[in-house]
Amino acid sequence: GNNNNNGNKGSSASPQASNAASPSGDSGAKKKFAIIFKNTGNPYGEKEMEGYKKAVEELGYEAILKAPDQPTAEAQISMIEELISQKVDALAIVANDPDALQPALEKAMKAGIKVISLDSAVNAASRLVHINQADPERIGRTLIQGVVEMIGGSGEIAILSATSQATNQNLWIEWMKKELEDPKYANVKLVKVAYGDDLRDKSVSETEALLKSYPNLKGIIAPTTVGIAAAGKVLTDKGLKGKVQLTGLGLPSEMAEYIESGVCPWMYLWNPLDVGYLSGYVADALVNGTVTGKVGDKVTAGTLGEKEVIADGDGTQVMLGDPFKFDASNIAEWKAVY
Amino acid sequence: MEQRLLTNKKEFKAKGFILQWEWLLVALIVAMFVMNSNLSEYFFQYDNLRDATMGFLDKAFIVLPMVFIIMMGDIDISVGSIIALSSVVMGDLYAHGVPMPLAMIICLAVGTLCGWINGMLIVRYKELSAVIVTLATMTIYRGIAYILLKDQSVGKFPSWFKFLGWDYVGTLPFILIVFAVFAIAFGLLLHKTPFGRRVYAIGNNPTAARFSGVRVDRIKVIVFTLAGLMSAVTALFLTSRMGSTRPNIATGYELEVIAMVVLGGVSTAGGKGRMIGAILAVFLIGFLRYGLGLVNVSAQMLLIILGGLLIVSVAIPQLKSRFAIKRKA
Amino acid sequence: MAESEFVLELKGITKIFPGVKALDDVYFKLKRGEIHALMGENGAGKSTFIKVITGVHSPEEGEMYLNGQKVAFTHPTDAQKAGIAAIYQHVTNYPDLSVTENIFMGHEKVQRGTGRIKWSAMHQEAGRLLKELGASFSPKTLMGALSVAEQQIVEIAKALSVDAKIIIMDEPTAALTKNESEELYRIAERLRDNGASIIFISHRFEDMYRLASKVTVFRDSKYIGTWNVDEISNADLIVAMVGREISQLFPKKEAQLGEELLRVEGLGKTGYFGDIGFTLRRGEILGLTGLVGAGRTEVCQTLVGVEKYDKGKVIYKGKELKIRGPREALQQGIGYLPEDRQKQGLVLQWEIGRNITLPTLENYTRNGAINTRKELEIAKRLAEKVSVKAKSVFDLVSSLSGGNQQKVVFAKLLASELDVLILDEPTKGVDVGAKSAIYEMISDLAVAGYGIILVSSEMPEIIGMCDRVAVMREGRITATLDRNGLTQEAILQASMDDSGSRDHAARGTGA
Amino acid sequence: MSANVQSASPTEGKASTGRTISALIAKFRELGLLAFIVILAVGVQFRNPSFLTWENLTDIATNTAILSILSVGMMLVIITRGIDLSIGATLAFAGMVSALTVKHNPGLNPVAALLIGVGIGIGCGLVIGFLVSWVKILPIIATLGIMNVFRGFTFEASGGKWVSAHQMPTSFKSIATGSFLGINNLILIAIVIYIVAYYFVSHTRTGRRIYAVGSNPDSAEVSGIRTGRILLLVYTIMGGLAGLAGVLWVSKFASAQGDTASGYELSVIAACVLGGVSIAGGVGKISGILLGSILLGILNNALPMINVSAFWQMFIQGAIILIAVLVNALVKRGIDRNNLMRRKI
Ligand SMILES: Nc1ncnc2c1ncn2[C@@H]1O[C@H](COP(=O)(O)OP(=O)(O)OP(=O)(O)O)[C@@H](O)[C@H]1O
Ligand SMILES: Nc1ncnc2c1ncn2[C@@H]1O[C@H](COP(=O)(O)OP(=O)(O)OP(=O)(O)O)[C@@H](O)[C@H]1O
Ligand SMILES: [Mg+2]
Ligand SMILES: [Mg+2]
Repeated sequence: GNNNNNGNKGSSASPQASNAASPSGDSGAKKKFAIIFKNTGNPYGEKEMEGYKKAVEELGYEAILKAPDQPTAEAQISMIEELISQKVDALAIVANDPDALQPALEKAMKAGIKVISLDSAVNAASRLVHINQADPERIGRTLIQGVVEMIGGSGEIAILSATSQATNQNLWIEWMKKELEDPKYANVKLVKVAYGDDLRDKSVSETEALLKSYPNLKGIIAPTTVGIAAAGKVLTDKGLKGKVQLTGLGLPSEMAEYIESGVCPWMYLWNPLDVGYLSGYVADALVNGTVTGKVGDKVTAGTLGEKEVIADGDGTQVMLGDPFKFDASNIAEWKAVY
Repeated sequence: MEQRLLTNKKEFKAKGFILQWEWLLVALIVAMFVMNSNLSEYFFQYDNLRDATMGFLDKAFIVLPMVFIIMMGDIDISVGSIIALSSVVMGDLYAHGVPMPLAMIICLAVGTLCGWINGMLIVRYKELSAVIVTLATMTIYRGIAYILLKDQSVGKFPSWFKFLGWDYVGTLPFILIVFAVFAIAFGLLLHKTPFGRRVYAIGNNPTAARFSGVRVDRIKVIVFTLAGLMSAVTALFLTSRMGSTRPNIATGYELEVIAMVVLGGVSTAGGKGRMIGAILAVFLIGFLRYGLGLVNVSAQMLLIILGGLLIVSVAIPQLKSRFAIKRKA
Repeated sequence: MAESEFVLELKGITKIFPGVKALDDVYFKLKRGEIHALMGENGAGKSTFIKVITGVHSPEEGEMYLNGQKVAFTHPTDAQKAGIAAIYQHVTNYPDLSVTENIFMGHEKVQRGTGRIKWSAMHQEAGRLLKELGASFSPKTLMGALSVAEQQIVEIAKALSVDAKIIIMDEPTAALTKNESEELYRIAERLRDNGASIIFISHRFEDMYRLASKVTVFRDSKYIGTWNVDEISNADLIVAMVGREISQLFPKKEAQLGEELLRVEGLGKTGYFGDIGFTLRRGEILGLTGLVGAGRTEVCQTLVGVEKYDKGKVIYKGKELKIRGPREALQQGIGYLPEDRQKQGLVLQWEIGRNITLPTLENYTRNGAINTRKELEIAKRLAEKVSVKAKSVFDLVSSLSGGNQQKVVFAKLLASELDVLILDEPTKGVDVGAKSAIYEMISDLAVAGYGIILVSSEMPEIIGMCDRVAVMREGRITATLDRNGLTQEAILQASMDDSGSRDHAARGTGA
Repeated sequence: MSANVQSASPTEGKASTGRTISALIAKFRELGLLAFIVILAVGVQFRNPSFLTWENLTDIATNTAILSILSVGMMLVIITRGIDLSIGATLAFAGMVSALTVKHNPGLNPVAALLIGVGIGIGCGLVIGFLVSWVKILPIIATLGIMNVFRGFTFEASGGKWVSAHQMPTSFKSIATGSFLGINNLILIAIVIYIVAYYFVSHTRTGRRIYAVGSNPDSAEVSGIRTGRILLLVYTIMGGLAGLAGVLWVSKFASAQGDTASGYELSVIAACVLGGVSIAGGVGKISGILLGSILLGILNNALPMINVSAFWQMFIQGAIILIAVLVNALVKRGIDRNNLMRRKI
């Protein structure tokens, strides 16, 4: 099962022999690697799961992809239980809540399942290792640097986030604020953090309110896919291209329109396929016992090459790399991918 | 007038016994077990089935009072928000140094208070109907939870608190035992006590009940208060399962609870249904979800299956009575 | 098309409701330009018959001819199209819509082609009809804001608004004052002179004599006969309707009047009644009569706390009583038999036994649970006491006939220890056999020392059963009459008279 | 107390003055809502001068258009004593199907896309109408089940993907962004729908019969109204409007997702309830729901603008809804009391 037909950079994979002792004991059956995304019907998540599946199948295992219909921790807990019952070997999770899954994931680990989180982390006690799409500090700082460059070094900026409960975003926003403490940003003022709740209508209202409440607003950072697309739409419709700058994190397919038109000169994201793909290899390494998830472990992740486990607060993580910059030069190529 | 009336119920019980809704549910559960066992080798295992109950029983506590509410022809869509508010209050208090047992008691008190407010508004403003009142309080209760915790989550509860949602007494899950106790208590309340009899009377004919000396308003307030209390019980177990809490927990629980009650054969037109039906429905939906989850059926298929099951289950009795009438005519 | 002599003819109509045969092989003929009275006791099947004609109910058996042509209406619109209009007994209106709309619902005036409703034309026409009926409220008023009598006027206007060949009026005068009734007579006559045929249902002989040329009588769902009004004596007509002499029907026994149980002083509820005063003694049957909508039911329900009063006081066994609700009333010893037994008296989907024990559940409760053995025992004893005809106490009350249902409601009352019984239309829609059983029961209860308030619109019942009678009109007691002064005329005078004298003058005479 | 000696017949005397007062109070309900909106607007304006600008008002109108369109359908449903919880799902399903269609046929006329959405919506509405009017399932239960089913269909149809801005032809996006005579199309469509709806409910037989069915279903049956057909019609209209709203939504936001408008039904119901539509049936005015929608629209727009903390927004909205319905109930009691006083007993 090795279908290598997407835009993932192409060197051939080298499936590792699955000779290590399997924790579930039934050596005859294929090993099962599961992933749970936040919610169903989310193209970003579909890509992340696709990357995971690709890695798992390259390695010759069976992949199980799950996502609840609502992005809630409660639903993810049920899914974790189902996977424990199925005696999967590894479980990768994109968490809807960093803490609320802890009891369930601890149970999974007690049952011998190798648990990792990717993208949206769970706390250190709930996982062996986290696959970080990009350093939150880098994301936060890069976004500020980006928007400051766009607005020419001074002026008012605002943030349009997802829900007030979104952990990833909250972490990034913290780093953005830290970056702004630097004296070189004395002329840049963060006027407001608004929450569009990842709802189209609410994100639009919030963007409009920002524009009106802060007539001198020069830039918006929207570190969320729905928010940045909604903001792009508002700026387009209001003809504010060039007057108010937009950047953030978004899906190339959703944002292609606005990057091509220049409403959003550039934005960042990582390749969700790669995040999933890397997770698959890290999970495999944990299952085979070649690594335990401690700092300094090294994982050879197929086409991505070798990655090292590094510290992350109390826990450990594997960093995919820097966020990727999408701009007019490369968006056409990427909008078809994800 | 030498009329002699029978009081021996036995000869009347036999007929209709087989056709009861509860037996249909039992048949469905058996069919579902057979199907799921065939789909997945992991389904029919004691440990798995036992642990699965821990996953779906949290909301089942609200099913119990919701049977009373729907029986009386009302509805309560604020229960999910009551869970969130009582859980957040508990978490927030604990985080501010209130001892956990006290915080838990306050959690129950907050839920009870929310339910009582619902009940009072509903009986004081009859023209509004329960849907409207609980629609408004649903927003308000969760709104308060947001005001209290903002974007924070609180957790780090004492380690024993995890016992509620995750541990066993003997080999049985604690939550299952507690649920069994509450289910029996609510079952007895509905079927054996004057209170339950009066709830049935209100469901069938509120006017006649009132004229017969049933204090309809009082019973409604009590029942909505119970719904608040049981929402808080759910909050305890859910919080324990999640190990932390935040204002957006338990969203959408109300609709799941209502769906279970309706599937359990409790008529929304009032006055029909039994506690056992709703409890069977809890296990039917719970194990069905779990079983389909074991074979990794997609979330969207689950939505379609569960929605369809609800429609079909309420349509069957309707169509049955329709055709029964036609046959008579 | 061969014109038949009869515009409407029905043959062998049978209509069965679950548990009740409401019409049993009924015949009827209506001539062109005739006003035909249809009479019979409560529950005789008159209203059901009307609904068969108008296509609301379809009969199980029988044939219907319109101008000699056989027709079968499956829907009310069929009857409307055939030129049949009806004023139904129970108001069938839309409280949230305007009077105009109520009048024209189902046959609105619309512009040809566009289908646009012609509001101004409709308002104008409605205004004209209302004026003709002597009403002065605007056709734009909301129906729900009108009094029962005003609503009745709208119902009449509704029937007039269609150019109907056959007009059916089911007790249109029941809620009307004398003047309003006169207005209605005039209109009916004019319609008749214009060639319409009218079926007129009323319990008032006066209406029949004033208007009708023919009278058809139903009894117990059966057709009894048709007579020319001037050829049948009053007494014969009553025999036809009731099946025996009235005097036999009322087995009033002399009861020993005891101490005063209840004294009501200046009781008032804004918008419903005012200045109500009467007394009730042990063993006494106090009649409360008047037109439909006079406020009797409201007064009774206030006494048991279903409704609240805002003026006056109630003195019960010498102490002022504040009634908070029916439960407290029952505990104090005041019981109420509601006028609508299906909606207010019974849980129809329940068995006889459960219905009987509902008000007194705590009497059979042990350790918080209902002791079903004891409950059933008591239910059985009471059901036998009021001689309900059924196989067992597990029969559903919905399967019982109206009379037996009413007996179950009586049994409910007897389960509590009461001193005062308020019986609101206890024989409404009850067959003759059950009726006499109920009368006997009431008499026995009075002898047993209950104080009884008997609300009834039926003159014979009031005259036959009561020791004293209070007559209500428009929310006030206009007269209180002693048994020896009790005549049909006196009661009618007090309940219908439009003159101002009704107010305080007659009150208190009999106290 | 003998004041009514002269006006013994209900057809004379003071009756009419009483009615004028109660009519006034009834009107007061809407005036009150309007006054509330005005006070709110002035208050917000005080805090943020850019509130009452032409641009912001246009924004409010554009953002409220879809909500107000849905309110029309919901009002009809509630008037017949029903409720429709499935409209969010219907909206998403219709929006998704039409977006997928234009994605694969970029040359498609936008009007055709609109029609496809409306058609899907009508189909969904017919299913619900059938369940409610023929199978006689309670509306709240039927639509609760159907909501899940349609939502599932939406996910299935999209295969977990979104349809994004660059996949939609400009012609399709300009349904929502384009304007005619300087007024945004969404606003125009809403205005047209309100005019048609106003004409429909107050000047056509069928429209009035919807009220009749809700006001008293039994009399409606007796006076020859086919109540089943009215119910079917009402849910079909609701479905059609939800379908239309789906296309407008997708076009406005230039994105179709599986979870589009999830939970939106509650906002629509709230708009109706604020506008004085009675859950008990029979009561509801076009002007009322327009004001109700506008109030919600203003709240959505104004709360962010006056810097109300995001964490207070939900509570404030809930509180305003509760206060509005309680005031409504009290006003209605006032009217009833007034009617009773009029009787002079
Ligand atoms: N829809 C119904 N379902 C069941 N029983 C009914 C129904 N309508 C009428 N009945 C029964 O049919 C019988 C005849 O009722 P109907 O209303 O025709 O009497 P009526 O002669 O008009 O009496 P009244 O003088 O009180 O108006 C009664 O026993 C009544 O209870
Ligand atoms: N549903 C109602 N809508 C409007 N007014 C009502 C309503 N019910 C009662 N009323 C008013 O209350 C007054 C008293 O009604 P009530 O039913 O007590 O009279 P009643 O003498 O018992 O008549 P009935 O013989 O019909 O029972 C009537 O004049 C009527 O105007
Ligand atoms: Mg009748
Ligand atoms: Mg009465």
